[in-house]
Amino acid sequence: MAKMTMVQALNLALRQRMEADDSVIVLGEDVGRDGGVFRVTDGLIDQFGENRSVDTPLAESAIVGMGIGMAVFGLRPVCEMQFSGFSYQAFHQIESHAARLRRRSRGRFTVPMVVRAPYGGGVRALEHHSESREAFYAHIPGLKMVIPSGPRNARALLVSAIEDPDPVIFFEPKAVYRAFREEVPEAEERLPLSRSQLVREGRHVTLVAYGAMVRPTLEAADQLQAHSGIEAEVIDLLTISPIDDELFTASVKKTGHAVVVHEAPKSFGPGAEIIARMMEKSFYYLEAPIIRVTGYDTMFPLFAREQWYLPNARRIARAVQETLKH
Amino acid sequence: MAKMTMVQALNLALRQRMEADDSVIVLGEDVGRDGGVFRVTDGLIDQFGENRSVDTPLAESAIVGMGIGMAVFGLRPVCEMQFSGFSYQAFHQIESHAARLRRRSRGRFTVPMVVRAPYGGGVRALEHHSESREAFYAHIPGLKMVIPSGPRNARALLVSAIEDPDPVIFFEPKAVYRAFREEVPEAEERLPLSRSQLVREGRHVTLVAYGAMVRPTLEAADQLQAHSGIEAEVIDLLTISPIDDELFTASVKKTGHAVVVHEAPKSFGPGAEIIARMMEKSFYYLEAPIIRVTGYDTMFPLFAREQWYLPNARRIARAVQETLKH
Amino acid sequence: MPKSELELPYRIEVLSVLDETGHLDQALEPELTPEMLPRLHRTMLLGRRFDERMLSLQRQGRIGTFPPIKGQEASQLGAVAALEANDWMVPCFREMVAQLWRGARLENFLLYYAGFDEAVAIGAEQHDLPVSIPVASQLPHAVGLAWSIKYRNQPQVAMTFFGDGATSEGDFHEALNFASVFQLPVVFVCQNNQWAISIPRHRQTHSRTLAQKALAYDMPGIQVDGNDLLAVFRAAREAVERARGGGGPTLIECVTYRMSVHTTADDPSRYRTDAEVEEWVKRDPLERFQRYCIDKGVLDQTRIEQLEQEIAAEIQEAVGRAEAKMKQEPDPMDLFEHMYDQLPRTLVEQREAFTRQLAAEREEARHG
Amino acid sequence: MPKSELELPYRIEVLSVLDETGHLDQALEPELTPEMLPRLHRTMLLGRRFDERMLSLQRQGRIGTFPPIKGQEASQLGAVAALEANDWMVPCFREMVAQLWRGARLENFLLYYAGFDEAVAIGAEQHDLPVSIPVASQLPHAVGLAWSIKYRNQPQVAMTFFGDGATSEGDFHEALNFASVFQLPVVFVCQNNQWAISIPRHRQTHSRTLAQKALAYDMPGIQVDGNDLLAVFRAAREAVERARGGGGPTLIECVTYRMSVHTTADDPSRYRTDAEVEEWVKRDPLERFQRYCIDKGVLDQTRIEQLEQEIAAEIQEAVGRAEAKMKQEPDPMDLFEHMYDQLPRTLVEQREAFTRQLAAEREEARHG
Ligand SMILES: Cc1ncc(C[n+]2csc(CCOP(=O)(O)OP(=O)(O)O)c2C)c(N)n1
Ligand SMILES: Cc1ncc(C[n+]2csc(CCOP(=O)(O)OP(=O)(O)O)c2C)c(N)n1
Ligand SMILES: [Mg+2]
Ligand SMILES: [Mg+2]
Repeated sequence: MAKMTMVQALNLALRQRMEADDSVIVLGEDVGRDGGVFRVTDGLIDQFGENRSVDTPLAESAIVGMGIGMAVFGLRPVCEMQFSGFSYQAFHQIESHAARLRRRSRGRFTVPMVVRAPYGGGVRALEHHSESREAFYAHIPGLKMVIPSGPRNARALLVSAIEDPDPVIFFEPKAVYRAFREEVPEAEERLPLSRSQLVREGRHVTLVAYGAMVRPTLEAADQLQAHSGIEAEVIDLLTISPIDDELFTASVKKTGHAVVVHEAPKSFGPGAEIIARMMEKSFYYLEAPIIRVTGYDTMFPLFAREQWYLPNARRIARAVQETLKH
Repeated sequence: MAKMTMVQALNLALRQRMEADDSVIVLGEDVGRDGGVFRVTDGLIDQFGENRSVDTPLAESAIVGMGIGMAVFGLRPVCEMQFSGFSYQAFHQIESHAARLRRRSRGRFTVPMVVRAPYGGGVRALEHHSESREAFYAHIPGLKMVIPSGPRNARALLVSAIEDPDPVIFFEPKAVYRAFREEVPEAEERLPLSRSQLVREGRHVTLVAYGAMVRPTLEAADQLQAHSGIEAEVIDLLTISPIDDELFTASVKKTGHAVVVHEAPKSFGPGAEIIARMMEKSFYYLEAPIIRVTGYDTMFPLFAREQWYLPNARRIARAVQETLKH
Repeated sequence: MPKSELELPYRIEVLSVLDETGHLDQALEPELTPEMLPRLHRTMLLGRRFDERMLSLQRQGRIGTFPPIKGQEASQLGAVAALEANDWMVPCFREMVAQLWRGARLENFLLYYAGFDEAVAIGAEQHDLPVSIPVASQLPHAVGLAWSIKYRNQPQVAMTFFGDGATSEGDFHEALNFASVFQLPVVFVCQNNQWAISIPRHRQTHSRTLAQKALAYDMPGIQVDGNDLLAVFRAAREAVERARGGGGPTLIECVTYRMSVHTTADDPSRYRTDAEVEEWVKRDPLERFQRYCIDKGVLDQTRIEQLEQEIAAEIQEAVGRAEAKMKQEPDPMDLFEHMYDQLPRTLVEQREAFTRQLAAEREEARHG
Repeated sequence: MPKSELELPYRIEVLSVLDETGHLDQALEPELTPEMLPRLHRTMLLGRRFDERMLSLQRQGRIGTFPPIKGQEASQLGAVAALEANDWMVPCFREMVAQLWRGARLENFLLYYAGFDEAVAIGAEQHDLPVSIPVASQLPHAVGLAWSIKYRNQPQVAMTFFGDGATSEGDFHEALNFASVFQLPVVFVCQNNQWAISIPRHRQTHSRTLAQKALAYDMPGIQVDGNDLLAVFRAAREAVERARGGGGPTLIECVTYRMSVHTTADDPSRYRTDAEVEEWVKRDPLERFQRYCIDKGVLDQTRIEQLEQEIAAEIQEAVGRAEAKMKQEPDPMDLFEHMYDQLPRTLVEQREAFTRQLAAEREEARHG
């Protein structure tokens, strides 16, 4: 076991999968010699050569499109989009092909491809480098949309994503990349791409979060407990889509109250789906309106203002108090 | 007043706006000589010439990107995407530029552009020609996302969209294009891009729909009234985003029950947002879980099966009965 | 030499072997084996007749919208004839006869255009991707296949088809660039049929040829008479051999013509003249190749008549089989098939709800 | 001639006027007025010094990530010098000195890279689009501007900038194709600085030049020595004049070099050698142009020293102004500005909630 950052843990996941399976190929802009602009693919070119850690020309549609061809052939491409804000150039490849080839060929061809992309704010970045638009991908049938929250689950989820027979969009929270370390065992771990996790037990309110928002949510839970004796249950989604609604509907049945947290803009964001499912499946247990603590329906500001855009522990705690007032 | 199909009504809107304002330019694939594959732009090239009804090469990103440049210059481009399923090739232009140039230039440049696209199923079409993915665009701050439901409101909304100082994504329900006629006055009408409409009053349940789903929803309401005396209130959203939640939250406060209808896949679809807002704003009035009647989280099937994919009056009526059971 | 001209070692070749007057350039004549010639001719004729039949079925409302291929038979067949069975073929949506050559079944076309998802089944041995409708978006897939072929040291190539209109899409450019940077075994076959729905070739791009777009990537580009099966085959074989030999990608522009409608939803009278079509009818690829086969002695009038009968029967049987299937109600539960390797719980629930709904509807129907 | 070569009337010119040894080709020397020369030189020097200053501010943590321009000054300035003020300029993200020439203010660069949205304000008279970060995506905007110019019969042109990496994106291809089909007054200026982050030019595309990509669209393409301001200016002026005269678009490839890091987040030692950089330092565009100005008699050593002082002071003042602003807390309410012409109700509500939240937080802060 070693203490690792999320970047190191992701790197470990890639390295071990590449060692185990020569059909795993990493490709994208600057993933080879440079090791990726965040160094997630660091060293892979030295160990596996430039045919396994492939520096491509600057063209996202071709990166994903080529990945699709590779996957159809039988390889396991792991495409990197340098930032999730540049994955839109490949949107049609993802929507119209990656998600559909299985059905379009009645199962003859599948797309066991991972599209990795750093997402989210909090790292003082330029425009287009801070957005959280996982909802776009979560709304595409045929895909899986995964977002880890810490080094250890990032590694386990990436291993599972690479092994998954279906295309997985894998957003990595930049704000967590180097924010803290966790013990990550050397032996490969896996997490199912269909399960959220209970990360804190509580009986007064259910908090649902994922990615970089898990930490401020836990912080809020701690503060609430310390200052007001409120015991918040915290659920980390891990997989955004297909969504696991069992855990959070069970939790809200227990607590009767919920707050949903994400960085993405509020309207038509993932929080709406979570609320709709709590409504559908735990309506009679709800004691108060469910509150969303999210990004605003605005452009992500340049970084001098990002602290106001991003949900933080204070905003989350206040929302909890608000919903418990009812 | 003349009885018109939606195609004719949209054509009228374009023609009159082009007559009134020489900065209105229609552009896209086959919009000129061919008059558009659905004939929405029929005859415009004869009346206004090929500089106003511009046949472009086959490249959606360039169509929208060129439209952005035209809008920045001061023109009012109306871009056509031949089908909404091919708008993804332009997704980055819409997300990263059309929606952002106002803020990115502190108001110096604006993008008064309309992107029109036929969407939705029910017309026995090929793959990619039946999808409803308005949620993608509804989740982008800076855009407006509009979907008319009949000839008369289509005309009025398109006039408003063209005059709007901000970019508008305008989805046209193919299934309605020629399905029925309505009186459309010769004089230009407008509808605000911020208001939904009450299309049927009722006191037992609130039905929210838009686009091609308004008709089966009304049909269900009629059946429910006729067979069970259930009085359903029906709301036509018209503008999906920024969403108008006043009318439907007021309605659900009255009825205590709601069913939301759309063709789009269920998960992370527009229905979730509507439910989340009913939850946030009318929670204490709700008497039963709100039900979604939507497309499934699957690929839109080829047309032999589309009747099973698409919501219809029967499914909607059954959902109403279900929610009223509670 | 501060202002100089760059010596670019590029050239675009133009190839024609058997011209529209029937003149054959023997020096360029490719050796097609005595088995190949009649097979090619038969497939071409089958493609033509089947296309005609689909058109009439569509006009009668027995199938839905489809894109006819009339006029492009040589262009498609000449190209795929240069492939081995386990080479990869990545079609667009107008390669019916090329797909037939590669083993596709007639009734699947009918079922596909009648809206039956079942029709897209692809045999376990087939190396053919399904139809791809978003224009040009399939090109990067061929590049990915070719990349994998190279990575796995396979003696294969990938060939992909697209139209003149497709050359305007970003994906065309990105795919050719990738193929050339990685020097991949892929052949890009452009079916320049002069029209992209209503947009004529000269409004699609301002370049004199489409083949010359290869120069942007230092890739060999060749323009061939697409109504001349021999020329297309010769160019394709050269490209396939180069690709297989490690020589990298090629762009082939087949100059042909869409003699029919874009799709059956299209009305070409809005944008093109009959006179133009007439001109191209004179260059009909089927007639030209048929004449050649007769000259070669592998075909004669009697055999052609016999063939026509065989083909008519073959088509008739396929129509029969397809219509029999169309009459059966498709299984609604198929909506949920082939979405994921393991159906996720959200979809299991939706499927269950759907099952209940169907049962309720059947119940209702029974009780009026 | 069944197999023939197409006579393509294409050529790619290569232009250099003042070479790295200082040799001047007088026949090609553009006439730059005696006012232009010192203005150009001053801006070039300002750009260089400001770039250096930004780098040190960034290293000290006083501004965030930014992309230095060092080495590309001639390439940028030579191009925009050929524009009139009301021609449109559509930048990428590495055109600081071109933007300075066009009237941008030093402190706005500092504020922008310090994350202040206010800094993107553009004067009502300026015809300059804001920085565009998604690679190549701004090219279609220049095409749209040029389309509008032609439609409105304006005596303007549009010029857009992008890197060597940008030529791989689909948007590059689509934009050039549209520009050429519609024969628009637009000049595409490629800053081939040899690197796209860690990807060297020869791995970005397999073509010998980037200029030759113009051949795909029958568009004039020219490769110029991008470290030679005179050559860039000459090529740009020719292209601008052709565009203004109705002659359509041009692609200019400026061969230059990114002497510094990609952005301040980048570590080039991972992928390129110092020796390579050294080679290019010898071709420094600033020194070359400075020497030329001295030879022309519009500059001497005393004036240069004076200029250095002026510029240092100018930068110092700008840094002072910018840092004063940075010290003030930015207005949080700005989040909701410039989103729509009229703030929709959903956003009014969000803004109100945000106001309440801020008030509550201030309250909390006051009471501990
Ligand atoms: C990305 C995309 N945009 C638009 C369409 C609609 N469309 C279908 S075919 C076609 C024209 C294609 O022209 P071309 O590439 O020349 O092929 P052809 O139809 O002539 O075989 C268009 C615009 C599409 N299928 N995909
Ligand atoms: C669409 C897109 N993909 C990726 C990036 C990340 N990125 C920023 S600059 C850059 C390299 C650009 O290279 P080039 O076009 O040569 O311009 P240069 O940086 O050399 O000036 C990349 C990959 C981006 N900004 N946009
Ligand atoms: Mg065509
Ligand atoms: Mg570069």
